Amino acid sequence: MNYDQDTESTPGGSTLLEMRGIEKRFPGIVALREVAFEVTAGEVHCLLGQNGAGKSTLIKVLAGVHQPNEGQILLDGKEIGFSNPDEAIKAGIGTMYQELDLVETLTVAENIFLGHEKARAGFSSRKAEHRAAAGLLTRLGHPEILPEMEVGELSAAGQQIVSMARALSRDVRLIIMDEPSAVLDSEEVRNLFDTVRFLTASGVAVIYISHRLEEIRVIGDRITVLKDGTAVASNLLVADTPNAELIKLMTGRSITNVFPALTPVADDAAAVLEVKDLVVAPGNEPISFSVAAGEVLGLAGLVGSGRSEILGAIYGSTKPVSGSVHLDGKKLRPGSTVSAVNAGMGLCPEERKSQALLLDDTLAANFTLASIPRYSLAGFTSGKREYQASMEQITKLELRPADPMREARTLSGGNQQKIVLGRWLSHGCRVLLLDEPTRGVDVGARSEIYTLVSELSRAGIAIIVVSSELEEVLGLSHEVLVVSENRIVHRAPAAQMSEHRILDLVMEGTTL
Amino acid sequence: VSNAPAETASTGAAAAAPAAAGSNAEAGEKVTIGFSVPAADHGFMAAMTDLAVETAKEYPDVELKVAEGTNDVSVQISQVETMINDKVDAIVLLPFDGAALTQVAQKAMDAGIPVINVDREFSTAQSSRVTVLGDNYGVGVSAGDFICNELDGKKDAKIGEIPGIDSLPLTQDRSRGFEDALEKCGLEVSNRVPAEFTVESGEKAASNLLQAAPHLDAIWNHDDDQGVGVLAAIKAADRDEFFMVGNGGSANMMREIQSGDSVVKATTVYPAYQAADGVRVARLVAQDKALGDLLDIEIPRQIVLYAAVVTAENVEKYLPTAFES
Amino acid sequence: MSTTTETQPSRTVYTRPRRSAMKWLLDAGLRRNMGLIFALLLLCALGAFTAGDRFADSNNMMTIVRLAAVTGVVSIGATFVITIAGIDLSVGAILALSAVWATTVSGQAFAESSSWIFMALTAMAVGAAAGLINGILIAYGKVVSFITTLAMMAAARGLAEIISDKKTQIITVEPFLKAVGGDVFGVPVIVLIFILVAIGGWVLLNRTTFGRRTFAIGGNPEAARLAGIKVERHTMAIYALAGLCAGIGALMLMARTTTGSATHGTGLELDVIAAVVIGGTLLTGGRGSIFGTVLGVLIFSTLTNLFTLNNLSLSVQLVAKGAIIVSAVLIQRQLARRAQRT
Amino acid sequence: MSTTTETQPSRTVYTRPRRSAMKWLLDAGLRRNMGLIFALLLLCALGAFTAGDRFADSNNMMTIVRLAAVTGVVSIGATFVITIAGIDLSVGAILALSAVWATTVSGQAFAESSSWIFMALTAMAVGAAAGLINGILIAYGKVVSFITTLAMMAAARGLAEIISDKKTQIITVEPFLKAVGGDVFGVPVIVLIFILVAIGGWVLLNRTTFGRRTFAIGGNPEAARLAGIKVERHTMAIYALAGLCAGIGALMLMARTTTGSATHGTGLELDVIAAVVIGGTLLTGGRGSIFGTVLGVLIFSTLTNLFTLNNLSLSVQLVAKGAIIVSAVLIQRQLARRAQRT
Ligand SMILES: Nc1ncnc2c1ncn2[C@@H]1O[C@H](COP(=O)(O)OP(=O)(O)OP(=O)(O)O)[C@@H](O)[C@H]1O
Ligand SMILES: Nc1ncnc2c1ncn2[C@@H]1O[C@H](COP(=O)(O)OP(=O)(O)OP(=O)(O)O)[C@@H](O)[C@H]1O
Ligand SMILES: [Mg+2]
Ligand SMILES: [Mg+2]
Repeated sequence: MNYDQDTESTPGGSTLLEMRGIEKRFPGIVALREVAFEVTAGEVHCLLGQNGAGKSTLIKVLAGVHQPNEGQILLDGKEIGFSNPDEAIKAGIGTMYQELDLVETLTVAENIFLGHEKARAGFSSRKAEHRAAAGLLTRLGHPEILPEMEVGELSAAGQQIVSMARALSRDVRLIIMDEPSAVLDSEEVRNLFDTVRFLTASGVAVIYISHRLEEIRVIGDRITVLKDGTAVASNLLVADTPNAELIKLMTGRSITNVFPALTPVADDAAAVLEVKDLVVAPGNEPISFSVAAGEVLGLAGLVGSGRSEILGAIYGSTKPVSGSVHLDGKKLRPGSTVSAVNAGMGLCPEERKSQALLLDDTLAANFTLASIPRYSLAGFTSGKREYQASMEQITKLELRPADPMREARTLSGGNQQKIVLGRWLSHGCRVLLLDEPTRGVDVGARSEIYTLVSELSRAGIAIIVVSSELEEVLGLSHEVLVVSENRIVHRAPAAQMSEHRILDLVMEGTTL
Repeated sequence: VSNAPAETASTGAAAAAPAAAGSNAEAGEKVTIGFSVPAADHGFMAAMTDLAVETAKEYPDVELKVAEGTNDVSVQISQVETMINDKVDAIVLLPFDGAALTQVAQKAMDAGIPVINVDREFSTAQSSRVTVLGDNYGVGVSAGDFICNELDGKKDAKIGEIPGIDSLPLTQDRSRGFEDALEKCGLEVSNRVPAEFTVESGEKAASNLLQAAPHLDAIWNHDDDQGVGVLAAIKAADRDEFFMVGNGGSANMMREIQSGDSVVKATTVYPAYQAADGVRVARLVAQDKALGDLLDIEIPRQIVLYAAVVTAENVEKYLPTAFES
Repeated sequence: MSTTTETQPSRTVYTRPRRSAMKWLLDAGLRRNMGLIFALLLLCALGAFTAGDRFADSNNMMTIVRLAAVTGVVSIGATFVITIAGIDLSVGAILALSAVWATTVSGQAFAESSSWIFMALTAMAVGAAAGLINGILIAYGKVVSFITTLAMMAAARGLAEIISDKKTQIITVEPFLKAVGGDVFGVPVIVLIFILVAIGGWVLLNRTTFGRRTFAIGGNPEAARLAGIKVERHTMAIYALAGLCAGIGALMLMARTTTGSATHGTGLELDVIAAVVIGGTLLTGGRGSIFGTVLGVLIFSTLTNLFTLNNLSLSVQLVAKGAIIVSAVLIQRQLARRAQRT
Repeated sequence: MSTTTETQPSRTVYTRPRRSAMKWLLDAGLRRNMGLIFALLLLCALGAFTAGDRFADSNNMMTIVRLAAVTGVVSIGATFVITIAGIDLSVGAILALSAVWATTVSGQAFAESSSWIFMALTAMAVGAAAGLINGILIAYGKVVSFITTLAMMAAARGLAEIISDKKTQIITVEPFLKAVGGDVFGVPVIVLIFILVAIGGWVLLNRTTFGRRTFAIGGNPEAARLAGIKVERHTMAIYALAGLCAGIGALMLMARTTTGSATHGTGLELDVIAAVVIGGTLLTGGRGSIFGTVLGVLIFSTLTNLFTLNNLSLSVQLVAKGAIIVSAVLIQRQLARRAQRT
């Protein structure tokens, strides 16, 4: 990736924050064990680790969300403890949580100033808030996000921007960013980095969590690596630590070849999925394309270009205006997910929490959701079969902890993503639609997923991949569709495309 | 009813004097009486319950087991079942719905426990040993007759009626009596808005009724407790072109009648001491005694209480016996 | 065909760690409902202490269960509704409508000339039909369940009054009373019906695809829809089921009271929701426990029985009831927390 | 749409399409309640058509509002509770308790010898205190609101009965009746109180920090907590507020009926929740509309008035009520959908 290289030297500021011997236990699991961690003023300290390593837990301890079972937190050398988030905020610690922490029914400005409203004698001053919110958003490069918009109407990326604005709306000395880039595209990540640099220049410390090592290279100063709840390496200098070593530290093995070689699609392969003159939303151009058995088709485009909407219309989760979708030559009922699933289609939606998971139910129940009848006899469910299927997926996807009876809610973000994939893998489909399949997934699991995709394609399954990481789209697909403003502007074999070419095509397609 | 004169017997704690009841008042063998009533969700029912409990306290030989007041027939049935299991000596039952409680009452009778049915009648007479009732049909007739009299042949008179809970048989009986009496003098009810026996519902029903009928000549209100609310509504609407007849015989209404400047001209006495009388009768039945003033050595099968009409003329006589709702 | 088998020829067999039947039982039911069981036992102890033999008497126990039966059956249906984060305020009114419909003169005449079964079937059919209307409006009309069932509550009650002319309908079909109102081996038939419905409900919710889908829809309706579950149809079916349970409740109450009346089931909706919620089913959906519901119903009916046996004033009973409900839940939470810690 | 004149292409992509500020305003207030306003107007038209002058009469209009006033005030408090996804079943019982407490003999004697204001203050204080107990149990005891307020409903009603000895307490403090029961420029004081509380409630919910946090807690309590809001304290305050509103309702009802009674407010809880929900406040929290609640209350009270003017039997009223509620909501949805399309 071509982010601007960070030329700043590592600041030798004073230690702002120190965590010592932190231990955090949840029922049945020790999430953190004797973790030591320190941040100096003005640095970007990166926290790395596999899914479930304990990164989010550590920063939640710091933000006052969780109380540690053991250990101390020192701010400016003085021991403090936060019994609730309010105290952490007051101490100057701002947090952007991994799972977006916004109130969808409130407006952008209301969310930004939630908890520290601009008010006179209890009466909120909407004008002042709107003005300040608009200022913050413009500074972040997004004047088009209006303060009076309801947050629920924003895309995930838009919500991430609002979350950022909120963190900046307070006087902070330390900002924690838990996977902020997961829902952003490269353009936007660059924007984010500009903000981070601006902050560190003024002495604010940043804790940055991400699974994308390239980003660490660009923005990070020092690195702490967590593995299974313990800090296996602390305060590594970014400049001195190669990626291979980081991966080794995180996963305990080395991963070299990220994208497995693709098996070419046979020339006579039959088209499994045919999309004919599909008009996704009123005013859109009709789109048509087909995907052959064993073919992987990538949809490339910027955030909000309409890729998810296209998937939704194909899958029937939204009803298209006109046009049709055929699977193996059979026309699907428009706007019916039942018809799509029955015909052998599966979708991993982009927002796992709200669209895919039964958070309060077991992993097993989540795995089998799409194929309940398969694990039952004459309407009666069979626990044994479910267990078998669940364990297979858990093993295959290296899910941690490997317990099918655990509640989905207690899993880390990346592991939750794997559950959704596992659901369709165990269901078995003719066509698989993957919307941001590696969002929040760690390096190790990511390469597993890539391998899986290629295996599936070899087995003759047609796959459509949507990803905001162009590298991923290019590496995974046979063919790439470039989408811009709800239109397909180009189709070409992936081998003939590059990240630059795609961005150029997107720009061309953008009506200025 | 009891051997005491009606007036004194009815006031419960205030005036009741078991001593006056001759030998029946003397403590007999100890008896346990089960008592089950609908929820005290309106003043009259509450007064009825309380008088019964007070009455029981006067007799050292009576232990009254009061079940939670309920409007759920299923719960009430279970209460009676519990009393049967509990082998009480008699049961005083004021059923939420007479017909629905008939079977379980029969079961009690079959188990040798006499049941005293109060206020709302069972569907078969054999299911109770004694039935103590207010004269609901009679109350309606009295009110109707009084209104006919007062209006004195006025044709096309507009008559309003504010009944209580409409699905109770006793309400239906009252309305039937009222209709029948009015018919005799060629009148009919022009507006009818049911309330729910509470002050609040009375006020609400009356407010709407007064809007629905811009002119009225008379109102019959089925219950003196909801009547307090009805009066409040009448005052708020500033209306006085009509007169009102109540029912129940609460002290409030009687004081209104007495004051002379109220729209309330009369009320019929629908005794709140029915249940209290039920308890007394139950005691006698359980102790195998008779009503002292009758030759009959058994307690009569049915006791229908007299529905007197209280007006400005005789209010002095009734006021001391009235219940405070 | 799962792709797993195709791409991976050798298939590992995973065996579920064996849980002894005892432990399973503990886990599935007892553990989670420990607090409730404790509360119920506490009430029983209180009963035995204050009313001695009279409480512990087997007849008395049967009385408690008999009282619980009608509310219980209706609550089983409501457990499904609440598990999908819905609410049904109309069960009491539907019960009345079913009872009245089945006991109208012509209906009874027909039942007398043919079989009493028709009376029972009528009650159940009317209940299911009313529930179905709720379901259609909620699932396809997208009217929130609170409003829909509030409207049904008014309409069904009104219709019951119209049909019965507000008169209590006395049941004259003796075979019906014998069959539903009778005993089998000393156990009242309505208690048997309760047990059957409870077991049926438990199996349906915990052991069938229907139940699995119910939990899924309650937990995350969007996820269920995207996984190809027919959310609308299922929702509709659940309200029809709740209506059916109200219909069954109607025929039990008919047998118990030997009447059909438009006042049957007044206020039942609140008792039912209270029992279900006390039983641990979340109003926000996704979690539901039939066993908990049964315990909840039993707690309330034991409470009534306790009050009847002892001689508290009516008002004090109300205050005590409030205090007991809150304490029961607080104890339940405390125990659950301790259980989690170990 | 604002276009950025920076180096990037204009990226309006983070937002879903495209609403102008004007349209937004329309949406926020009128548009959202369009269906309700429409339903109310329809009812009025029906009234004018069937009952002519008697309906359109200004006295009659005032009667409708006067009858709506008590339910209205209590519903304003309940709107806050439901906005945070809670429920309060105890408002009716709290109202009774407040009314009875304020009208006991000693209380009235004191009021008579000092000022009637004390009577009013007593009612409000009792209401707020009972609400506070609800709030503490819900916020800190973590007992679900349904159960807590169900228990309070029983306990408060029982206590009211004990205090009043189940007797209707007639208010003898004339100044009180004059002040609260009287008129100001031809407008009944209780209507004025209703208007004041409604305006106060609207301002509190939509224009203050308190209201903002209320929406936040209702929309996403976890996010609210992460933003440093003291969720527990706020929740407690909201239930106390609902109790206070019940207390105000009590003194209004005291003036209306000239009594305090333990039977006051029977069944009020359901009317209140119905009005709030019809008014567009979501039971799942996060959205609440005071204006909608006021419309909801007026719709129900107009409905009753309409039925009475037309001399309909209560049974038919019930059926019609059910049908009208569902149709109103269906119309509302239809209008909302059309509004969205344009
Ligand atoms: N509330 C909870 N209850 C029980 N277990 C929890 C809870 N929160 C986290 N865990 C467990 O703690 C461990 C660490 O989780 P955490 O969310 O910190 O991982 P993470 O490093 O942030 O992973 P990811 O990269 O996937 O976000 C996981 O095993 C997770 O299942
Ligand atoms: N349910 C919806 N209602 C209104 N607008 C929507 C909805 N879903 C998406 N949009 C808007 O439609 C456009 C396309 O969004 P879509 O989610 O399909 O884009 P995308 O390319 O998948 O980007 P992302 O990576 O953000 O998901 C965006 O402007 C988005 O805000
Ligand atoms: Mg994490
Ligand atoms: Mg997308």
